[in-house]
Amino acid sequence: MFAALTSANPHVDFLAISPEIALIATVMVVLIADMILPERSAWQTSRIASIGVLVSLAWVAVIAFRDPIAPMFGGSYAIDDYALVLKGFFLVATYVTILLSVDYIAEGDYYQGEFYFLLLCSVLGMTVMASARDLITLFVALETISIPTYVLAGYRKHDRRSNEGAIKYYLIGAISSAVMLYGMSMIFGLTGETNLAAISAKIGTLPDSKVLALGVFLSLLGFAFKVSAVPFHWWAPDTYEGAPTPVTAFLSVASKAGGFVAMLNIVFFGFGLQPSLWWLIIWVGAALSMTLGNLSALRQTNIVRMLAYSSVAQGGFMLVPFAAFGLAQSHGDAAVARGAMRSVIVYLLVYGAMNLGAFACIIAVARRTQSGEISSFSGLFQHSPVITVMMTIFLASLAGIPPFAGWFAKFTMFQSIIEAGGGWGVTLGVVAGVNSVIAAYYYLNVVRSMWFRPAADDARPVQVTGALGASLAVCVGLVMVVGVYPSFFGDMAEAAAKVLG
Amino acid sequence: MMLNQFLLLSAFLFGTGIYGVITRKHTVLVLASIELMLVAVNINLVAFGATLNNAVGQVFALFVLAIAAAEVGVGLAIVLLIYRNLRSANPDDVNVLKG
Amino acid sequence: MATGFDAWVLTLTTFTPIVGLALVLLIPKVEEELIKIVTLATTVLTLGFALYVLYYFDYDHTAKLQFEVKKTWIEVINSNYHIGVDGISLPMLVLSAFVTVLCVIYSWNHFPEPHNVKAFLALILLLEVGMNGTFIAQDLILFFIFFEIVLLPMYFMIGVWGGPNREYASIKFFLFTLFGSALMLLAFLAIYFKTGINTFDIPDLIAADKSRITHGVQLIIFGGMFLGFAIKVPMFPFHTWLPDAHTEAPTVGSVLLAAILLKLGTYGFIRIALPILPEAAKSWAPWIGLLAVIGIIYGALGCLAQTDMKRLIAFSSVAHMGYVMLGISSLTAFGINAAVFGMVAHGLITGMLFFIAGSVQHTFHTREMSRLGGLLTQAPKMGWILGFCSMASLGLPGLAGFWGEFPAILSVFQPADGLNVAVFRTYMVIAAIGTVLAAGYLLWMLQKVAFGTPKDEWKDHHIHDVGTAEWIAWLPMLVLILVLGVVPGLMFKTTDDAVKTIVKAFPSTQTAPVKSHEPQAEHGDDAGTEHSEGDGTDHAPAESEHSGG
Amino acid sequence: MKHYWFLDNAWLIPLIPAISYFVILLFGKRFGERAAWIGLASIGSAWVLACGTVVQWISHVNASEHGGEPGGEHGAVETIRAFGRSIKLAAEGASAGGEGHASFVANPIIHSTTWFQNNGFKLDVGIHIDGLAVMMLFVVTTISLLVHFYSTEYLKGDRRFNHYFAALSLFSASMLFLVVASNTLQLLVGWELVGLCSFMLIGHWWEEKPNSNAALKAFLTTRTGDIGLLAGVIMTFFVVQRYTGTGSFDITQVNQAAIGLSLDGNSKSLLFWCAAALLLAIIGKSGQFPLHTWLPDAMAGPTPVSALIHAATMVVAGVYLGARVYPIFHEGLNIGDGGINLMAAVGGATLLVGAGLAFVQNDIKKVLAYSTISQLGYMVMGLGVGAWSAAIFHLFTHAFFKANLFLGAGSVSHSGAHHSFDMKNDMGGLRKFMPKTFATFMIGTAALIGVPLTAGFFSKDEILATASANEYTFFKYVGLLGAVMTAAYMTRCVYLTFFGEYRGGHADHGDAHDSHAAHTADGDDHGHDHGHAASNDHGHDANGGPHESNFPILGPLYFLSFMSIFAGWIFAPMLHHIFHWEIFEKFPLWVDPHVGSRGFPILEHPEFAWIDPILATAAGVVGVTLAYLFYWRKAYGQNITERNGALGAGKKLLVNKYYLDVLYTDVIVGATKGPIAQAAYWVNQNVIDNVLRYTGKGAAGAAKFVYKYIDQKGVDGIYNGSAAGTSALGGLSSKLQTGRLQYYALLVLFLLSAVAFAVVITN
Repeated sequence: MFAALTSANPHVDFLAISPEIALIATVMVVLIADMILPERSAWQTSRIASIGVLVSLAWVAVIAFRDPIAPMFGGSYAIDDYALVLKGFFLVATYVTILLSVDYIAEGDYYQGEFYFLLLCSVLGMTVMASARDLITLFVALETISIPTYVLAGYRKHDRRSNEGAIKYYLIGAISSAVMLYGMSMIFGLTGETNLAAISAKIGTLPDSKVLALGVFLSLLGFAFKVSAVPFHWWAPDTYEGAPTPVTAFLSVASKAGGFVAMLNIVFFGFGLQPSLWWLIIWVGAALSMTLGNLSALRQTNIVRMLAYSSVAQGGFMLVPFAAFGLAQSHGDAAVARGAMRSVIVYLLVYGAMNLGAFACIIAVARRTQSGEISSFSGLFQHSPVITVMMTIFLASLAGIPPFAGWFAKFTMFQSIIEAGGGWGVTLGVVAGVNSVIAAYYYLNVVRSMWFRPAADDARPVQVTGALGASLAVCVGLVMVVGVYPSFFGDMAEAAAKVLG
Repeated sequence: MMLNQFLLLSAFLFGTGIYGVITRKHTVLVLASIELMLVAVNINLVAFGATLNNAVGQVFALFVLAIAAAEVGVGLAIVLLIYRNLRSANPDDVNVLKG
Repeated sequence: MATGFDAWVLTLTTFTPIVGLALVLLIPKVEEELIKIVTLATTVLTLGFALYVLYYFDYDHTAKLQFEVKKTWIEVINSNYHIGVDGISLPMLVLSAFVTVLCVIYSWNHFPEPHNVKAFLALILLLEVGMNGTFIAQDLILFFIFFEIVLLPMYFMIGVWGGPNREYASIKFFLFTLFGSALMLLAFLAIYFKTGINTFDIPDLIAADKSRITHGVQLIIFGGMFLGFAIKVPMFPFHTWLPDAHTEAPTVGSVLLAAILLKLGTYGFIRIALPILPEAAKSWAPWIGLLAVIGIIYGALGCLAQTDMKRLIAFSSVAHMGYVMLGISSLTAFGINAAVFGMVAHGLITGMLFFIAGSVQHTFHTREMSRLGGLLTQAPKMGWILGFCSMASLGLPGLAGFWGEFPAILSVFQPADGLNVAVFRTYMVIAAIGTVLAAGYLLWMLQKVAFGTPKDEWKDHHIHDVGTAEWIAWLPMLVLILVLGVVPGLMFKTTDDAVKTIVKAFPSTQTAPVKSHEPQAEHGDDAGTEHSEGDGTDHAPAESEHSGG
Repeated sequence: MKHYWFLDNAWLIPLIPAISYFVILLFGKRFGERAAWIGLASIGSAWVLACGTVVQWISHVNASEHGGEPGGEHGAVETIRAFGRSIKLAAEGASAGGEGHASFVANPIIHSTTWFQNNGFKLDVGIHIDGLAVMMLFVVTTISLLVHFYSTEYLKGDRRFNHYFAALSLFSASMLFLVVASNTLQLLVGWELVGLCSFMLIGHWWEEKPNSNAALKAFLTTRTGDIGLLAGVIMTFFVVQRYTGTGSFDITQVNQAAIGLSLDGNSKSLLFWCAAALLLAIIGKSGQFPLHTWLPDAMAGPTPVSALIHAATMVVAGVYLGARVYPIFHEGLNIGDGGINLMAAVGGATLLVGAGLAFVQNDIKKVLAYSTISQLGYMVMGLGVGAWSAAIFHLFTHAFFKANLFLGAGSVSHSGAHHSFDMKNDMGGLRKFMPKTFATFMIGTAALIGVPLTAGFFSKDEILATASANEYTFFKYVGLLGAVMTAAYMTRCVYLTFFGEYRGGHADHGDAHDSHAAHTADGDDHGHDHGHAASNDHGHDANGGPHESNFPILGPLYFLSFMSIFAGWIFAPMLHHIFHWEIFEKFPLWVDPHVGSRGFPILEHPEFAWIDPILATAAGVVGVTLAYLFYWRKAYGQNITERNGALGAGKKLLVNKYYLDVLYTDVIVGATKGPIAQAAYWVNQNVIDNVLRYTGKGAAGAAKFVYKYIDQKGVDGIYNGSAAGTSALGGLSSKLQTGRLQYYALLVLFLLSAVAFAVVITN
C-alpha cells in the first residue's frame, strides 16, 4: 500500500494548484508587509489580501478553461468542476468578507495584518477542502479552516464575550474533530482505504457492520458540529454574537460552507453506497435544524443572534438534499443524486451571497447605531432608504421570496426532496415548506422594524463606506441576478454535480 | 495481531478523554482530555494500519499528531487570553453570553 | 411562436414597469411631480403594449397561445421563459395594466400618510410586474415567481401606508399567502416529477398523460395547488387575511388587491389546477363548490355585521369570489366562462367601491357608516357613483356584475359529468339566496352612507365632490362596468374557446334530448338553436340520472 | 310573411325612453324643468309606436285568421293521458268553447340578434311581439305617458325634478324591455332593472329614513322573490335542453319544450320546480301573499310613481311573466285539472289577504295599495285556474282604473289635503271642492268594484266564469268573496274621502302624513328645490283651502276614466251575448297566442251564462250595502271591535298586517342583520381567526419553549438547579457544578452515545 504512494509519479501539475499557491504567497506577503508597514499604513494589508484573493480567483478561472485534470496525489486531490466552483465560491466569499472587514478592523482596536493572515489561512483550507478526496486531506483541510477561525472568533481580545465565544467554538471544534477522527479511524480500519473513491467502492460491498455504522455516524457527527446542525448548534449563537461581525459573517458563510463541502465530499463521494447507515440521521438532523433553528430565531431581539439561529435553520435546509440523496440512493437513482448535489451547491452559493449581504447591512447600520438590537433598525427606511431596501432584499431572499436568489435555493432544495419522493421525502418537504413560512416571519420582523416603525431620535442617515458599499453591491447584484436568471448559479452547480457521473 | 486489544485500549482512552472533557474544572485539563481522545484515534489508526499492512494508517496518525499540536497551541492561547481577562480558567465562568 | 415585435410585446408589457421603477429610483425624492409623471408614463406605456396585444390578438383562435415566446431560462430545472396569452389571460392582462394606470392617476393627489411618493409609486410599478407577469406565464416556475413578486410590494403598501392596525394586517397577508405558495410549489414539483416528462411547461403538462399518477397522489397534488390558490382567492376558511388587509391597506392598495391580486388565485385554478389535474379536480369540485357557497353566505353575513364601510366591501369580496369559485367548481365551460367574467367584473366593481371608500375616508376621515350619511346631498356625484357601483356589485343585469354571477349560478345546475347533480343544485339555491343578502348589505350601506341627511358633525363642512383626478381614474371603470354589462359578449367571445380547451378533460353534459327536435319553423329569422340533426340520439331514452328536479 | 314596420321595429319602443334617460341624466341640468318634456316626448313617441304595433298586430291577426296561414295541425281534439291528467292537443278552434275563432296560426314576430355566445350556448337579445306583448306595450306606454304628463304638475318644483324624470324614463324603458323580451334571460334583465327603478323612485325622497327604508324593503323583498326567478330562468334553459338537447332561454322554445316534456311525461319534477321557482318570483314582484308587504310601503314614493308601479309596471311584471311562460306553469302545476294548485292558491290567498287589509287603512294610498294586491291576486288566481285570457284582460283593465284611482288620490292630496293622504284626518267632504276629481275617482271605484258595464266588471267576471268553467268552484267563491270585500272597502274609502265633513285644514298637525307630506315639515332648508314646502306655493292657490286640480292632473284622469269604462268592452261576453257585435269579442282574438297547441296550452273561453254577472253584481251590491250601512249610516255594529274580543283581535291582526312585517323586518331581517350576521362575524373573528392566532401563538409558544427550555435551559436548567447561587464571576463552584461548556459537551456526548447505540442496534 505504501508502494502506491511511492510509485506515484511525483510530477505535480503546479498550474492545477496555482490558486492555493497564490494564496500561500499572499499569506507570506501579508505577514511580511505587516511587519514592515508602519502602524498607520496597516490597512494596506487588506489591500494585499484582497488582491491575493483576486489573483487566486483568476487562477481558478484560468484552470476552469483548461482541459480536465486527473486527480492528483494518488487521487486524493481533485481539480474538477466541482472543486473549481467551490473554490471560486470560497474565494469570492472571502473577498467580500475582506471588503466587509476593512473599515471595521481598521476602526476597531485590532491587529490588522494578522487578521488578514488568519483569514487567508482559513480560505486556503477551504480551497483545499474543495479538492479533498481523501480522509487525510479532508481532515487537514478542515483543521486549516478551523484553527484560524478559533483565533478570529476571539479577535476582540479584551471583550469577554468574544473570549467566551472563542473558547466555546474552540472546545466544541476540537472535541468534534476528535470524534470525527475516531469515526474516520474506524472507516479506515474496515475499508483499509483513506481515498474516498476507494472507500466508496468498498463500502457497498462490506457486510453490515456495527463498527462501520458507528464509524459513519461518528464522522457525520463531527461535521454536524462544523455545520452547526441541531442538536450540535449551541455554540453558534454565542460565538456569532461574541465574534467581530465580519468574522461572524465569515463563520456563518465561508466556514460553514467549508463544513458542508467536507460533508458533501464524504457523503457523496464516500458513503454514497451505504445510504441506509446515514440517511435517517441526516433526515432527522435536517428536520430538527430547520424547526428548532427557526423557532429559536423567532425569540431573538439581537439581530446577530437571530441570524445565527437563522443560519442554523438554513443549514437545516441545506441538509435536506443530503437526506434526499440518501433516500434516492436507497432506490439507486443517479439523477436524484446529481440533483441533490446540485441543490446543495446552489444553496451554498446563494446562501453565501445573501447572508454576507445581510451582514454587510448590519455592519453598516451598526457603525452608526452601535447596537445589534433589532429595535435599533426602527425607522431606518425614513432616513436611509437605500440600505433599507438592500437589507430588505437580503432578508426577503433569505426568506425565499422571489425574485431574489433565495427562492431558487429553496426551490432546488424542494426539488431534490420531492424528486426523491416517497413518504419520507414529501414529509420532509412539507416540514421545510412550513419552516420557510416561519422563517419569513422573523425576517419580516426586521423588515417591519425598518419600514413601519418610527425612527429613533437621532435620524442621521447611515453612512456606507466604499468597501462596504462594494461588498453590498456585489451581494445585491448576485442576489438580484441569480433571482431572475438562476441559471447563473444553476449551470455552475450542474457542472459541478456532473462529477457524480 | 491483537487488534481487538488495541481497539479496546483505544476505546478506553477515548472514553477517558470524554470523561475528562466533561468533568475537568480547568480548561487546560480539558485540553489534555481532548488530547487523550486524539491519542485514542492514533492508536486506532496505527493498529488498523498494522493489521492491514497499510502504511497509510501511520501517515494519518502523523498528520493527526501534527495538527493536534497546532490546535492545542491555539487552544492554550485562547485559555491564556481568558485567564488574563477573567483571572480564571474555569469553563464555568464563561457564561456571559446568554440569550 | 411569435416573431418580430410580437415576440417582444408581452415581455415589454411585463417588464416596462421595471424600467420605470429604475427611473423612479434615480429621481431624487423631492421631485414628486416628476416621479408621478414618470410613473404615469410608464404605466400608460405598459397599457399601450397591453392594448397592442388586445388589438392584434387573433380572436378567431382564442384557445391558441398567441404572442408566444419560449426561451431557455433555467436549464437545470427545465424551466423556460415561456409566455403567451390566450383568451383567458388576455382580459386579465389588460385589466391589470388598465387598473394600474387608473391607480396611479387616482394617487395623484391622494397620497396616504406617510406620503413618500417615490416609494409608493415604485411599489406600484413593482406590483405591476408581478401582476402582468402572472397572467402571461406559461411555465409553472415563471408563474410562481410572478405570483410571489406581488407579495412584497403589497406587504409594504399595507404596512407603511396602511391604517392603524397595519402591521398585523400586512404580516397576516404575507404569511398566509406564503404558506399557500410554499405548498403550491411543492405541488408543482410533484407534478413535474410525477408526470414523468420533467417539464414545468403548462401546455405540455396539460397535454401530458397523467395516467401513471395514481388518483390518490393526484388528489394530494391538487390539494397543494388548491391551498396555494384558495388562500389567494380567498376561499372560505382561508379568507381571514382579506378583511384585515383590505381594511388597513391604502386605497390604491385595496383597489389593486381586489382588482388583480385576488384574481391570481382564481386564474391559477383555471390556468393550472383544473387542466393539469382534471381527475383530481373532479373529486375536489364538490368541496370547492361547498366552500364557495359557504363563502357566499358567510361573506354576506360578515358584511351585514360591519360598521366600517371599507371592511364591508372587503367582506363582500369573499362573497363575490365565492361566485367565481362556484363557477369554476362546476367544471363546465359555462361556469368557467362565468368565472373569468366574474373575475374581471369583480375587479372593476369592487375596485371602484374601494376607490369610493377611499375618497370617503379622504373627505370625512372616517369610514364608520354610523357617522356618515347624506353623501348624496353633500357630494351628489360621489353618492350616485356609489349607488351605481353598489347596484353593479349586487348583480344588477345590465351591469358587469350580473354576468359573473348569473352564469355561475346557472352552470351549477348541471355540472360536469360525474359530479353529483343534487349537491350542486343545492349549491345553486344557496348561491341564489346569496344574491338577496348581497342586495341587503349593499343597499344598507348605500342607505347609511348616501341617503338621509348629513350628520351634524359634517353639516358645516364643505365637502369636495369628485375631483378631476378621480374622474379620470373612475370614469373608464364606470364605463367598462356598463359596457361589459350591456355587451358581455365582448368577454365571452374572448374566453369561450380558450375555456373550452380547458374543460376538454371534463366531458360536457349535453343531455340527449327527450325529443329530437321541434323545428322552429314558426319564426325563421330567429337565430334559434342548433338541433341535433337526427343523429340517432334522437330517440335515446332521456338519461335517468338527471331526472331529479 | 308580410312585414309590419311597427312590429318589426318594436325594439325602438324601449330604446327611446332609455335614450331619454341618459339624455336627462347627462344634460338634464341644462334644461332645468324642461327636462320633463324630454321624458314626455320620448314616452310620447314610444306611445305612438306602441299604437302602431297595436294596429299592425290586429291586422296581422286578421290576415292570419282570414286565409293567412294554415290552421293548426289537428283537425280534432286529441287527448293524451299523461301523468294522470289530460293534455289536450288540438286546434283551439275546434274545441275552444264555441267562441268561434277558427283554428289559425298567427305567429309572433320574433327578431333577434346574438347578444353573446358562451360555449355552445348562444344568448340572443331580441323582440318577441305577440298579442300579449302588444297589449302590454300599449298599456305601459299609455299609463307612463299619462303619468309623465301628470308629474309635470304634481312634481313641480321638486328638489330632484330631473332625476325623477330620468328615473321615470328608465322605469318605462325597463318595463318595455321586459315586455318585448324574446327570451327569459332578457326578461330577467328587464325585471331587475324595473326593480332598480322602483328602488330609485320609491326612495325618491331619500333624505327621510322611512322613504329609503321603503325603497330598500321593496328591493329586497322582490329580490327575495328573484331567488326564484334566477333558479326558474336557469331551469327554463334546462327545460329546453332536456327537450331539444341544446339549452336556450328562448320563450318560444321554452313554451314548446314545456308542453313537449309534459307530453313526454318524464320530466315532471323539472317542470314543477321550474314553475315553483318562477312562482316565487311572481310572488315577490307582484306583491302576492306572503311577500306582499313591500307594496304598501312603496307608497313612500311620489304618487304618480305609485300609479305607474301599481298599474302598468313593476307589479304586473310578475303577472306578465306568468302569462309569458304560461306553459311552464300550466304543465308544471297541472293547471286545468280542477284541483288546487299552487298558483291559484297563492292568488286566492292574496286576493283575500289584501282585501282584508284594505279595510283598516286610513291612508288613501294604502287602501289602494292593498286593493292592488288584492286585484293582482285575481290575476294570479286567474292564471292559476286556467283563465289566461281573463287574467290578462284583468291586467289590462286594472291598469286603467287603478291608475285612475291613484292619480285621483294624488289629485286629492295635492290640491285638497295639503299633501296628506290621511283620509280620517285630512279629508272628507272633498266632493264639493273638487267635483271633477270626485267624478273620475268614482268612475275608477265603480270599475274596481265591478259595477256592471265598467271595465272591471267584465274582466273580473271573465275570471270567475272561466274558473267556474274549469271546475275551480272553490276559487270562484273566493273571487266572489273578494268582490264583496272590494266593494265594501272602496265604499269606505270613498266615504271617508269625499263625503261627510271636510276635516282638513290642519295638515301640518296631521299625525299620519305620508313621507311626502312629512317632508314639508322640515323641508324649509330645501325650499329652493321643493315646491311642496307649503301648499300655497302654487300661486293659483293663494287661499290654501281645498280646490280643484288643474289640467295636467285632470287630463289624465279624464282619459283614464274613459278607459275605466270602455276598455272592458272589447272582451264582454255579456254584451256579445246581447248584441253579437264582434268588437265585444276581440280581446281574446287579438291577445291570445295563436301558435298551435304544441306552443301554448289551449285556452278555453266559457260560454256566456247569466249566472256569472248576476252573482258578481250581487256581490258588489252586498259589499256596498254593508259598507254603506256600517261606515256611512253607522247602522250597526259600531265599536264592535272594542266590544267583541274575537273581532277586536281580528282587527288588531289586520292593523298589524297579519304581523308579517314583524316577521320579516324584525324576525327574519332583524335576525339576519343582527344576531346571525353578528354570530357569523363573531365566528370569523373569534374562531377562524383564532385558528390562525393560535397557530401563531402556538408557534410563538413553541419558539419560546424551544428557545428557553431546550436551547438555553436544557443546559442552564440543570446548572441553575444545582448551583443557583454561584453565578458570580470567579466564584467557587460547588461539587455538583459543572460548567456550561461542559454541559454542552456532556449533553452532546450523551446524545452521541444514545444515537450511536441506536445505530449499532439497528444495523
